[in-house]
Amino acid sequence: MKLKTTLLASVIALAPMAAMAADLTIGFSQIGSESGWRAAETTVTKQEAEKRGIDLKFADAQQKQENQIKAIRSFIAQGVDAILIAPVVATGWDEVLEEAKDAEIPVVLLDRTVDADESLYLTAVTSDLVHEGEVAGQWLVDEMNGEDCRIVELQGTTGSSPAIDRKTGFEQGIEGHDNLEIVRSQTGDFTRAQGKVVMESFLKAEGGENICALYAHNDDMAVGAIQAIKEAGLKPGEDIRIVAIDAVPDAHKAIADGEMNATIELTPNMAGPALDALEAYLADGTEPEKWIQTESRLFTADDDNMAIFNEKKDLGY
Amino acid sequence: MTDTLTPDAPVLHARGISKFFPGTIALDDVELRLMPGEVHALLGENGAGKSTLIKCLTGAYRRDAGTMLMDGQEIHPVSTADSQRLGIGTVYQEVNLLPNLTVAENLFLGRQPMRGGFIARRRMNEEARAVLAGYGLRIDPAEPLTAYSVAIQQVIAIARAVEMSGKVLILDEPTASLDHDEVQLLFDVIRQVKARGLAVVFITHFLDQVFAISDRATVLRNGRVVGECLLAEMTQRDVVTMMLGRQLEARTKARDVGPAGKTLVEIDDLGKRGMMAPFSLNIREGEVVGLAGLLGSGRTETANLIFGVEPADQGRIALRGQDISIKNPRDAVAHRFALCPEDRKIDGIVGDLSVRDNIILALQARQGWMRPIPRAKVEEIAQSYVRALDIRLASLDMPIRLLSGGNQQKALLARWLATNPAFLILDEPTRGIDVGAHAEIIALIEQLRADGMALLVASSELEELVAYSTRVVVLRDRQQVRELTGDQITPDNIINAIATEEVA
Amino acid sequence: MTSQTIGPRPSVLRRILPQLVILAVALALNVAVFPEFFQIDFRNGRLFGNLIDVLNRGAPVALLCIGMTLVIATKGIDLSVGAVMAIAGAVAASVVVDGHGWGTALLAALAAGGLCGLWNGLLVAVLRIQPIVATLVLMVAGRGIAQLVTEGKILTFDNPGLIHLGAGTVAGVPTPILIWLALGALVTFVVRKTALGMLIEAIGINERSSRLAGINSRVLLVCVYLVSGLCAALAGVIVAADIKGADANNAGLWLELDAILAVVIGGNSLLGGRFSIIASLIGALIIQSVNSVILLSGLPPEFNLVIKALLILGILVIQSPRIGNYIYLLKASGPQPEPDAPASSPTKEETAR
Amino acid sequence: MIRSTHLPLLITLATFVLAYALCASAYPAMLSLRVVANLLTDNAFLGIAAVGMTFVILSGGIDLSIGSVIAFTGVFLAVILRETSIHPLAAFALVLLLTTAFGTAMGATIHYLEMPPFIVTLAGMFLARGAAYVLSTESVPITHEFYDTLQGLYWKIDGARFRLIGGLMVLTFIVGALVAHRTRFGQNVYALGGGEQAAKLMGVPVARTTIGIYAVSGGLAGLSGIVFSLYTSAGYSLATVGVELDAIAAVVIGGTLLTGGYGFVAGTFFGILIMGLIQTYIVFDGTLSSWWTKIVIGSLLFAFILLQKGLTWAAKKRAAQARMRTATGSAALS
Repeated sequence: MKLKTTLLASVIALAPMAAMAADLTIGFSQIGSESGWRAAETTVTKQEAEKRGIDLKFADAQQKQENQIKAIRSFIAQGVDAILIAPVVATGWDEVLEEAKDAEIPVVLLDRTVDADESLYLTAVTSDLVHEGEVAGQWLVDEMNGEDCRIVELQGTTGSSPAIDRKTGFEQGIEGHDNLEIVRSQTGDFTRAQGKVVMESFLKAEGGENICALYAHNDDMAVGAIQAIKEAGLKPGEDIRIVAIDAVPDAHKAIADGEMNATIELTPNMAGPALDALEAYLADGTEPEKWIQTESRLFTADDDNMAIFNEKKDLGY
Repeated sequence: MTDTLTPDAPVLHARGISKFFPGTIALDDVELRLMPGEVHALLGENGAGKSTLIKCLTGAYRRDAGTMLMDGQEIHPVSTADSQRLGIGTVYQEVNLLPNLTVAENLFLGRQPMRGGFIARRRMNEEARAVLAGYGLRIDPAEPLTAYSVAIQQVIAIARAVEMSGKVLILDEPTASLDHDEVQLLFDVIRQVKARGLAVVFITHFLDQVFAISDRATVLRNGRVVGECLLAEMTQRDVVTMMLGRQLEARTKARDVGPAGKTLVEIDDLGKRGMMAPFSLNIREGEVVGLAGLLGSGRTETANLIFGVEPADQGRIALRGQDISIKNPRDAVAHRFALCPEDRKIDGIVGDLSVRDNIILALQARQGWMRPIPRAKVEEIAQSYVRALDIRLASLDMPIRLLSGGNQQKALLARWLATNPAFLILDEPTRGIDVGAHAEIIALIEQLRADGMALLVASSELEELVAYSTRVVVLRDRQQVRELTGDQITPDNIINAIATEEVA
Repeated sequence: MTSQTIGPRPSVLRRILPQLVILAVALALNVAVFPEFFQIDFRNGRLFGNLIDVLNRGAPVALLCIGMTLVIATKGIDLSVGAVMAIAGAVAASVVVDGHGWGTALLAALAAGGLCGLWNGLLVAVLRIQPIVATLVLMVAGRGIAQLVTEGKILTFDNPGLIHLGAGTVAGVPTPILIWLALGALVTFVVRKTALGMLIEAIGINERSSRLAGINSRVLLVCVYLVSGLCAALAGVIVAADIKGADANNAGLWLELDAILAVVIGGNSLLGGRFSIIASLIGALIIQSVNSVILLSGLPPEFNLVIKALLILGILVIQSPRIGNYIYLLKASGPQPEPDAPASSPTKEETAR
Repeated sequence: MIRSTHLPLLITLATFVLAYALCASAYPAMLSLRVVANLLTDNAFLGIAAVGMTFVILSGGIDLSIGSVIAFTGVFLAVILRETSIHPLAAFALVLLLTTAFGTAMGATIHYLEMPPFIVTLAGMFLARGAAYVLSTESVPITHEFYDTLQGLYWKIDGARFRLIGGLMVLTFIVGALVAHRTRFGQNVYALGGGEQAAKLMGVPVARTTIGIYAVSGGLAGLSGIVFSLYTSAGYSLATVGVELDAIAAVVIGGTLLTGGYGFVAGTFFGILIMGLIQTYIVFDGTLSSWWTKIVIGSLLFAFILLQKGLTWAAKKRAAQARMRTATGSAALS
């Protein structure tokens, strides 16, 4: 009898562990695969889940919020243990998060946060998009050191939150420095091709020699722009300084080649901290911080970019 | 042929109607008087201005001069809908009704019985049934229109026009695609409409039909009225003379068949399940084989099977003793077969292409795209056929859809003659074309035969078949029932063959 | 009207005049916002200038609209070209990444594009599925296939031969310009010097009649979709080569709409029939000039779409058959009648019998 | 009596039932009421827009602008509710007026300038999206208590919530079906799809009907935008990109021919449900990568088209045989 109770007790005690080891099912609603960084985030998330023995249900939303909402509702109907969302946009999550809460399924936000009551989600693992822009601006302020500089800006997709926040952040970063001026700003849709096309038009509209720096909202556009600058017979990284955000492998390579000056890392490993927090929460109810901020590290020519490139290149960027 | 006493007041009186197109005068001071309770034939060759006049009456065109009085009131219809409201209903040869709607929906489109803001469908169906019963049709009006034959569709169109308008009914070649019995069905309906006191305008190329049903006629030539007459006082010859302005030479019944040539095409048990029972047919060079039968008896199906439009699933075809395989029209063309199809608009012309391109199309298709026919050669071919067949056009560059029906038909004949065919199949070659072109095409058939070509001609006009056929094959229920040769070929015999039950 | 093999050739110039005028206006707008628009330098071994950019950046749409013109002439439409571009780019990139030469990569990409075209053609010609639905399938699935090839990454490469196709120059002229000019000329030549053009038009106007006249409409239909696929593949290779990487998710995104627009601006009817590749190519340049105005104007990007929509609407309204008829009527008040209404004019009912 | 004309509708219905049965056999949880409620709620905006698209396609046209109009509506509502103090109901009325006018303008352009709908609505698509950008590029949250009230209206059983917007969609479908089959306007739409020339000759007011159709489509896109704003409590100019293609796909899967004239509003309803089912299944499965998702959706679309093609072909063949029987019958009669 006693043995039996002990056994039972130990089984109960072990249950969360067992659940974690084998039976934990987590739904992950990813935005899509619109950029290399996004693909890397998906890869890393899957790796992290596999590492922990979690059954990850992956749903790709093809860049549509409605598909994400549908996916979350389906996760709830399916009865998963927790949900990860990389929200495509900040607004519009209250209703569905409430349903998740009703069903007692914890939700963790990845890489972007939402405009909803904090009680509706467990935690958000994100970088600070505005901060990233600020770091870029700050870098340029230091680099120019009071010299006059006409800047061109390649924005992300019009209306997307990284485009808006990184623009705001950069403007904050260079605020108060009258030597720095953004002379042209146009969307490059976060893509290499558009980045190159728009840079071409900047070079002609302003004259390549009149542009001193380029700020791109992501590395892909910067990589495209580098080619445009080269084709115009200028030296990227020297004639025109280039700073961008994301720190994808190709950006490290460009910095190593001296064609780019700086990039700010947005780590694709949002899932690691998120899953850690979730496991802790499911195991014994440990409430994590509401915001787990990832580091926005600045990389310049001073770093060993080739090494970082080799390290990152297989992550699915 | 009832006698008509001209009543005192026309229901519709159009006076001094003129219509100009850039460069041409389509109608010049035309007068048309329609009396209640009469069938009024509007006659004239293609291009005489019949269609233009009708379009002016129905508001499709704005007249450039003249007045229209409806019951003494001047009217100015600006659209077909408008003229319908004023009391002028029209039934065209084609595009009358909507194939995707039911019979009742077609009948009541735009004036459906309503209840509480919604269409009362059941009542609509009941009313449709009642209306159609009044025309002798007992059909389910909730079925799609396409469930019924063309003749029945035509009656439905007439019923719609009469119910909607109620004063004038214009029938623009309503019988063009009907066979003999269906025409009779239609005539019964026209007589009922007439009895209701409507004025019926009847346009057709079949003079027999004109005399069978019409009381009076207005004849147009070159946009002018050449005469208005009581048909009871006229002969067909008089009318044709008025229309053409010259005496049409009597059709010769050349029954002296030349020496029959060698057998060109042998068809053995060719057939397709669900479409046509297997049939056999031999055709020699210098021979015209006529295909007779009612609509739906398998005339067109026979032509389509031989030409590979529908691949046969049994039987064989041999050309000059050699078995050939025809799986599609391309194979047929490669063996120098040619087919002038029944439905010119759908199967024949390529509307937006120029007349020149239309004439050269089949020859070019046979040559393949790699070997374009040199420009000069094309011009020469097109010109020569335009001359030989007397195709009337402003320019070879004009899109063929702008030509009249008869000229389109001749251009299609030119298309096939340009390929120098050994075996020419003509499916209803004279349907819907005017008297002059009609005679020319019959003469052409005679001449092609004399030149040693083998022809297979399907037609619903028995007189015509009798005129040019050296043999006539009679079809019924998608089977061959009789073959008539030599002196056996008379309209009576053909009708007898169609009417008798047993299969030969 | 359209130039033709057969019959005396009514002036090609007259057919494309409206497009040329619109192009001139669009270029003038560019000059208005950026006076040095026409300035061309020779810099860094290549021609350098805004006009060159318009020609160069117009290359993908120009290539797409060569095939699209033929497809539309047969009364079809090809919504899949953008996705096919992505597939072709991905295939080319993965082949060079695997260490093969650029020639192999180009051939592989063309083969992939051809296969896609063949698939569309078979659906349309053999299974008789409406073109817009048939090509929707590949439009939806194609980008997925492209990502399958690249495994979701931007597949970068540094094969100079391949890069040359997108970013290189020949005698100072960017290669893409030469490619689309050459292909445009080649296809126009083939279509007009053989009977192909007429046969395609015949199919587009009345397929049944054409088939009965002995035209192998099935094979021709498959062929035009095949050509469209090949053109899309070439465009895809150029776009990938231009950025030295295959971006499966973004390459050619929504370009099918631009290509269709270019064909329509070129005065070709979506209802099939008479066509002019030259006019479509000018249409592509018009679109690129509009894009260039937007970029050069320096207005905030929020206004891009509104400006583009308004400019395009203006162009289309000017070209509308109704307005065209109106202008024609004004002109035709003289005694010289010409049966030369636009081929697209659907006013069949109103033409005298 | 089941008429041959209803066959496509029955096929769609049968496909839906079959597909649901297959999904449920793989994942029994798909039978839960939650999934049913989700299907209604999550597809509400798409369904409403698809009703408009059905009318457009029935008439032989196409409307590419609806996705953009939905986004514009959302942004417009969000901005106007943020900037002014007008009541949401008034804002709804205003935006419906605007989008209906927009549709009317497109319809008028299509009719009077004789321009192809594909191109006119493509320009409309750019214009509406552009207008949304001009209003606001950022996603604007809507925080009005009336919105909370509306969102609070649901019927909850077993954790499943049947929300107002799902009901609104069903209502729209019912009204749409009534309008299509039981009003003169609806009949005129079918008539246009059957053949514009014939319709014109039969006195169908082509101008009024064409313009009306696009007005309805614009208005329903506006309604769909309102529903979408309720669904997400926000207006976002990048929302609902490509929804027009989803709507077209739903209409096609629902058995309506893109050439016009044949189809049912009710068919579109099942088209929407089938598409929703596919998505739910993919999420339940949860192993497909981003690219495989696209490929699977494309393949399923293809499978549906093939199925429909096959059934239509079989039905046609049967009809041809029937016709042959009646033809020979009438010949015998005469």
